[in-house]
Amino acid sequence: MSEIEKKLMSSVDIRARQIAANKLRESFEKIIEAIMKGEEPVLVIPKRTLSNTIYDRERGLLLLGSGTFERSFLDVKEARKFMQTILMARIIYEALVNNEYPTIRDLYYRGKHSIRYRDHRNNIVEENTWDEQKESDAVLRDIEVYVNLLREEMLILSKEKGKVVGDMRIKSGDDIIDLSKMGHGAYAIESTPDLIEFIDVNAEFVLVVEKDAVFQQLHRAGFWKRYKAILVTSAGQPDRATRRFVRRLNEELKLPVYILTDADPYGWYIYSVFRIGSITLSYESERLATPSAKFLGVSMSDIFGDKTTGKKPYLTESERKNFIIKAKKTDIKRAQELLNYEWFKTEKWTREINMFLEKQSKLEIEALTGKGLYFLMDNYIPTKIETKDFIE
Amino acid sequence: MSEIEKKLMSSVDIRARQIAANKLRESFEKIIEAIMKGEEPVLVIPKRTLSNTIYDRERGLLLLGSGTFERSFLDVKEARKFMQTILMARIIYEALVNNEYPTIRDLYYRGKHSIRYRDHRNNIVEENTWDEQKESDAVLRDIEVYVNLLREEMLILSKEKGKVVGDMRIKSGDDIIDLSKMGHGAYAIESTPDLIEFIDVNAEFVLVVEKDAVFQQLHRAGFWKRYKAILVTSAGQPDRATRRFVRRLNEELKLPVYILTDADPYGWYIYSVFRIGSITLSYESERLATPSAKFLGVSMSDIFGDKTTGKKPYLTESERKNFIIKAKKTDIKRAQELLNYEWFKTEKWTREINMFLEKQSKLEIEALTGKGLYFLMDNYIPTKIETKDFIE
Amino acid sequence: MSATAEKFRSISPAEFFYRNKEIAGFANPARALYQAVRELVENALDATDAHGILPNIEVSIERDSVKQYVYRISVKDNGIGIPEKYIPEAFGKVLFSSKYVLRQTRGLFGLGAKMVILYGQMTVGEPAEIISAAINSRRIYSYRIMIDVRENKPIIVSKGVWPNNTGWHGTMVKVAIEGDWSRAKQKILDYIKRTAIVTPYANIVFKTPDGEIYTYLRVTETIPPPPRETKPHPHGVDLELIKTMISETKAQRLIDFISEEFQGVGNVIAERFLTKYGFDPSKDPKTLSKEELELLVKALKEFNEFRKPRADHLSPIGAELIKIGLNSILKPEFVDAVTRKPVVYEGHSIIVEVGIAYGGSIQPSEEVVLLRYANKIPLLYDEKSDVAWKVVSENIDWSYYGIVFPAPLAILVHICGTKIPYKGVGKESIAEVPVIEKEIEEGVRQVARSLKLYLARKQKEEEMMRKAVTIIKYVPEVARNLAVLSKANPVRIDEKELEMKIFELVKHKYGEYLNNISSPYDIVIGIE
Amino acid sequence: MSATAEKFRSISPAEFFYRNKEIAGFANPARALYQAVRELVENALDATDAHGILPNIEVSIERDSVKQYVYRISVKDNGIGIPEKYIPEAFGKVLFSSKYVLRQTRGLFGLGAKMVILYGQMTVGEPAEIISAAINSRRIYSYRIMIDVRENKPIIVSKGVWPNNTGWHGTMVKVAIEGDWSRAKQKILDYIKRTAIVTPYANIVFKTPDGEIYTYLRVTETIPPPPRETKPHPHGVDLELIKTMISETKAQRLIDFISEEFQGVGNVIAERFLTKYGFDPSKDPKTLSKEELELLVKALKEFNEFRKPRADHLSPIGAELIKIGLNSILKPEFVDAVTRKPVVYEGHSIIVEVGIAYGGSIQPSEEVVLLRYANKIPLLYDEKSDVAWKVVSENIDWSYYGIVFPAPLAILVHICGTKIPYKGVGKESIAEVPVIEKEIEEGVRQVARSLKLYLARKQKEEEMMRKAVTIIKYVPEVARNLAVLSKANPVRIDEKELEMKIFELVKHKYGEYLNNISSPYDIVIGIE
Repeated sequence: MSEIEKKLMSSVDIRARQIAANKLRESFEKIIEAIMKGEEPVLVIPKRTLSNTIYDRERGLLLLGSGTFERSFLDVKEARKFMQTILMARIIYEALVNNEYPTIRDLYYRGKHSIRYRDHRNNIVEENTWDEQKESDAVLRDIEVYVNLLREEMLILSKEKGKVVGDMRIKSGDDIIDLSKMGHGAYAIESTPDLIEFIDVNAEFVLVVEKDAVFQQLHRAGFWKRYKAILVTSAGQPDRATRRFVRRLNEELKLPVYILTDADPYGWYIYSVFRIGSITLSYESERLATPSAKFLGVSMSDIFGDKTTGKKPYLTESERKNFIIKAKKTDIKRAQELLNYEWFKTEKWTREINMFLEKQSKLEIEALTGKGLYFLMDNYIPTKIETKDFIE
Repeated sequence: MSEIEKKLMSSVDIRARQIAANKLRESFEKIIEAIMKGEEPVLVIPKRTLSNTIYDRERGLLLLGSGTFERSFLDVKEARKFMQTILMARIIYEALVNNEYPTIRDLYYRGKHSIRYRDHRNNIVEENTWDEQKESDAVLRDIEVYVNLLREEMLILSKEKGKVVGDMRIKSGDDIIDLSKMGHGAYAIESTPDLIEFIDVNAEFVLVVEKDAVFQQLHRAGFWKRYKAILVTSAGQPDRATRRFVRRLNEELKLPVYILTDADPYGWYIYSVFRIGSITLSYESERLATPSAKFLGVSMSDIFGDKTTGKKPYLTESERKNFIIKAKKTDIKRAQELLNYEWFKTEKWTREINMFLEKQSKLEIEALTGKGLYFLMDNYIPTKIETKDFIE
Repeated sequence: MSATAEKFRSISPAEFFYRNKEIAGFANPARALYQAVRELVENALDATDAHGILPNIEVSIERDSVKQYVYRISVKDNGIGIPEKYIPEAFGKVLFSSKYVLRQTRGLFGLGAKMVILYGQMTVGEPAEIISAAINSRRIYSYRIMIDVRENKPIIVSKGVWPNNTGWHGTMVKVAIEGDWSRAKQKILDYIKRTAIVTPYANIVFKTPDGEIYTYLRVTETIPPPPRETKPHPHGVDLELIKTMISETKAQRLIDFISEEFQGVGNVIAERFLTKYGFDPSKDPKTLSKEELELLVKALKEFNEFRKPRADHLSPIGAELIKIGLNSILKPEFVDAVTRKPVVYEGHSIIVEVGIAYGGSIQPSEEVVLLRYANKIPLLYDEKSDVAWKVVSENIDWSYYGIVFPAPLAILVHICGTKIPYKGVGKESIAEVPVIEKEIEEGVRQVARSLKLYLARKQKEEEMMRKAVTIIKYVPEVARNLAVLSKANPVRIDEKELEMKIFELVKHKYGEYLNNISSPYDIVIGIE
Repeated sequence: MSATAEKFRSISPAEFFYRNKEIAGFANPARALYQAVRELVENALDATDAHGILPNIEVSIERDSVKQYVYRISVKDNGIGIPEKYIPEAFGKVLFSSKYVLRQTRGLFGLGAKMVILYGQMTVGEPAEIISAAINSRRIYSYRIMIDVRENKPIIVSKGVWPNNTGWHGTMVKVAIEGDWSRAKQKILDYIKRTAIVTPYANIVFKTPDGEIYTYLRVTETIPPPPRETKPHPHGVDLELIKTMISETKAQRLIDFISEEFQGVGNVIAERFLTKYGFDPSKDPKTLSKEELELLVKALKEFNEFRKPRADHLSPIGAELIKIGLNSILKPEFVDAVTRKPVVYEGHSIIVEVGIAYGGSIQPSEEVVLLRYANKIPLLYDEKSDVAWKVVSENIDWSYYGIVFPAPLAILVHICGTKIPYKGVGKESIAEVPVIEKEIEEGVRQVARSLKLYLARKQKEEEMMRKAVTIIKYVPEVARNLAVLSKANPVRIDEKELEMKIFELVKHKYGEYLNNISSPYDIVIGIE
């Protein structure tokens, strides 16, 4: 590492690199030993399947079970994956040693090259070590669980879209940033939010908005000042850093977290990702999920009311008619899948999803700002929070 | 306007609302007058077509010509569009009067309702005022040129993805923000960058990176500190605010702007949007375009070298083989279209595009970070700028 | 090498068809039942309308109460009847018929009734029963006959005679055969229905084995002119025909032979013809050498000054009757038909008729519904190999005529002539003879153009009304929004007033098509 | 009402077919040329292989130098010849033939040669020339004949006799007809080629009007056993046939009639049969009543203890010959064939044979290449309406047999029997008779299974090698990366050593298939 590089880099990063590189090398040492002893080289990797995912009801977290699978180089079906796993391990190891911050796309490019060989019919064939990024992404996930290190711990960066504003000060790198002094703009959350230090905060809750444009309207109209909120947007499907940042706001600052999404299975899924994480990536859940996050809306009963509870809808008959979008087949299918998830098996969620399946209708948050920005800001959101009209 | 609303809102906004509302109302007054006099109601709107777009070579800008078209309510082909235009004008007018910050999606929802009528075969039919947002977006653009106000001037917000870091202080709203103190995070640019005030700056150029992940890597590795740069990302296709922000950095602070994108027609198109704007939205160009922006790379000659100039490629034979992606038909088509654009009719661009058409290959920036982050940061970018190896 | 001697012998035509019943359409019980009904109904129609009699046809099929595979078919007509002396041979001798003359009849091979009886004899073994009285006959004759297959001659099992007190004339045939009603039903019902389409002047009653009765009542008394016998036309004779004609003619000079024995040839034309080709007009035709005969045939085919063949020996249905038939059975929205000029195919005149029916009760379908007829016989099998199918499905680009499938379109094609180029003895499809293909195509184009015009006219009227509605439906919406934009104006303008003013403008432009519309709310029901 | 009297008359079979030449396949000059070649070649083959003679057939078509539409077809065989007294009628009288016995021959209708001569007479008018010598005949006879159409009898134009010094036997027929070689050429060449496939024991030489000569030489001396005459089998007789048999039998007791006149019935079986159905065995069959006859027919069809029909009167090609034929003409990678057990169709035995050929020189195609034969005759027209087409295109799911189209697959289907259910007189397609459909399907499945096994075996061997390669190709890549990961270890491990160790492991597992591979670089060419 040159002196200039050292100056530009924080000492935390340097320490993290050493730990990760050592752990990686040790994990693959046993494969080399097996080969030298003439034994079959086998990677024993924790299973990332649904059946090996455990929902820890108490902590509200998805955890990886104790199940493992074996990836042997001598197994025809696994040989290619074995090769890719070793290749990926080597690339990450080299990046750590060379002080780089690769993205997953970089890893893909670094590993992609082609093998020319003679096939069983004697034709000359070219095969790429991997063709598409989803192949390299899959072995990266295998390495995360095999080595038991998250990608951030291996200094792998990703594209980040999350933004935040609110009455709060944080320290990132060597800088102290006042999130209440962002003007009309906002603070874009970094890739490694664990390195953020919370200095002080003056807020009562966190509101996470799925859509960036709604975030901007609320920010511009002064929502966070008026209601003492930390306002976050994930700008769509939340990335890992936004999830980790929200989790830390909740866990360390004890702020309740409310999530506002479209009223459709995709919106619920975004909520579910914040709260639980993805089933196939359950190994991340322990650090990225916010188990106590609440689904503020838009809920089906906000649209249609609920006769059993006597709740009145927020929309008139004719607003419903114009704003509602007919559910697609994929929506219906996803909703039916959600019904099978443990954490959706509560009374409120079952009622919500079944109402969707019955009405086969969905709604965007913009339908509410369409109705009026101040309706959303001063009526809908405060009423929902005050009357605890949310789903957990 | 309530006292609280006033408190939360800046006085600039209030002034802008009044100007816009008056201009809107006046523009449609003549239609009402015509009707009351028994004359055919006709909107005379500047044409947004290619043929009415003029490339001002001197200023390097796309400008709307003097051509107009007539949208008469009594013309069967135009009746629906006429109705939609009036409808959209009313919605924007009401939003201005009611102190709202609608997004274009909000406008869509606010105007969407259905008309039930009996058709010529006596069937009862329902028709929506508009079905899809692209319809309401189109009439919004008509109104922008008809009233001669950009959407931002009518306080319409949009989703914003642009981020910035660098040694620079700005004022937005009532806050002063130090863009060199963003830690590992970044400043997310607001929707109305015209309201930003530049306080002071200590930088020599602006580097705009198409991809967010590359932006993060360069930021993290300290690129802007080391090379005295303002680092901006558009995170893909640039939005209006990012374009306007970059334009102001260039125009007001006299900083040269370099754009770094993928080496493909889509990347060139992103550069073209920064530099010129889109043909069909030429009316924006006058304020959003940065005519002196330079295409830093990745260029075809960076990949393949150039025998005519003796330039050596930045990639080895085998790197090319693995990193290059075969161009798709749509790429080829887009490249051929670009050849027709006035501002691409320079020697360097013609050579660049023809080299692409010959090689039928494209490359992502990640191929360079894949090769090594410090190669990109300390070799590729500085060399390109120093040797003026860019295209204008 | 085990070369064995061969035994040679001759077989009768009856035995030939007995051994090869499939080629006459009697391949299996279902097909045989259909074929039998067809042969007998066609004979019945030939005995009536071909002689100017308005047909009354009764068809009945009964299932034997014990032997479920046995069906008794009976077909009764009010035709000219059969002279007593011919009855046994007409039904008991294969290749004996009244149809071996140059005249258009439905049956042409003279095989039909005999094949039914032969098949019945093979499968059930009961004699066929024939009751007939010729016109003005004082007696009604009844025969029960079978066929001696070896000798090809009738066996008369019994015979009866009654006085004809009511002046009845006609024929009734009753035959028992092995059949399969459930599999033949649809085809037989189709056959009867399609027959009714081209004989709207007939009463047809059909009793099925299930006890249902289908009745098609006469809807017109017009009957096409009956066909007449004719002489061959010079175009398309062959060497063998010329030899036969010469051997039978009474003419002693070539010029008389040419002008008397052929259709469309007068004395002047005959002379010009013979001179042109260097024949001696006074030569005795019976003395022509082989070479001269060959030359004569070639010349007759080539010479283009003969008159076109007359059509008076043919009996087309006629465009009017086709339209009546299509209207009464298909109940379409539009119908048209055309009878083409006669053309010559191998020395025989042929007339093609084409009908078209569109919309109304016709169900839209992916393909043209094709109703094929030859000499008024509906053709139901082998549709796809028929020349008419080729024309409607390949030669014609329907989109040119404004038709986009699925469409409710039926095309009727009728070919009549003394000689029809069937593809097989089953008489189910017409071969792709160029001259016929061209006639059908021209005919279809003619009626299709007529449909195109009709559709275009109808469309124009709708179009104007559509345009007006397109504008009026937006009037309240436009008025409402403009009213909001005018709110801040010094003089606020009322929404209703604006609405009225705008509507006046539209009325001014599309006035003539808006009779019943006096307010935008005659069009707009609600805005929600 | 203009009721006209009808004229009745009888026509001869010759006149019937003269009037209806289309139904015998003589629809136009191109088709007629093809049909004529076929009819004459089939007669030639019937005169040779059906009698155990290895055929030498010479076919020639010449174009007339003046009249371009006239073709002279000549077919010469080395068959048994025709006894002198039968020559005129065999070629000059329709429905006169040696083929009206229960024996499988190619021609069955006895129409072929006569239709050729009739068509020639209509279109060209030259007499046909026949030269023939029967086996052991001391003389060779030559006739030039025409046909009297009205009377259906031969006209002998001239006659010649020569001494037969060389002991030649056989027949040569030469006819002039109107034809169209350019449009018929492809079909005729196809016909000859397909004939050669099923007669690999024949020499066939064909001279075209263009002067080309196609020669198919004999590739085997094996000839299928010639067909023999036979009696009818009790299953599937009809009432008419029983009556004829009774009228002709010499048996005076029912038991003798049953056991002597039928195939597959001995005395014991006959008695058990008659007892079971309550017939008196000693009753004179000629005294049976109508009802008893009906009962007898039903019983004969129903009784299931008769022996299965013998196949010895049929002459299947035989699986071996089919394989030889397919191999020699198509040159495939795989071939198999099967001759099915005989079945009964309407009292006649039928044998189905199926051959399969795959790969090699066969071009992959979207559909099965279907080679259809009936009594060794190739069928070329109307393929899509043939029962064999239905079987290969609808009934069989080829993917089950591992065939995915486009595939290089040919299926040969041969049906032989004394009676073939053709769809038309043109003898171009076989009707969908269930028993035949089933036989074809079973046959196709049998040979398809055989192909499936072949393909599976071939695949297995490839599979093991494929697996080994799948692993070995990654060995250098894996070794290289592991070496990097071991860099920081106390003992650094060499890349080449790792590579060798890993390869040893793979060799241990797939050793037997890796004879020629001693290093990963026998597989891996490069990593770039």
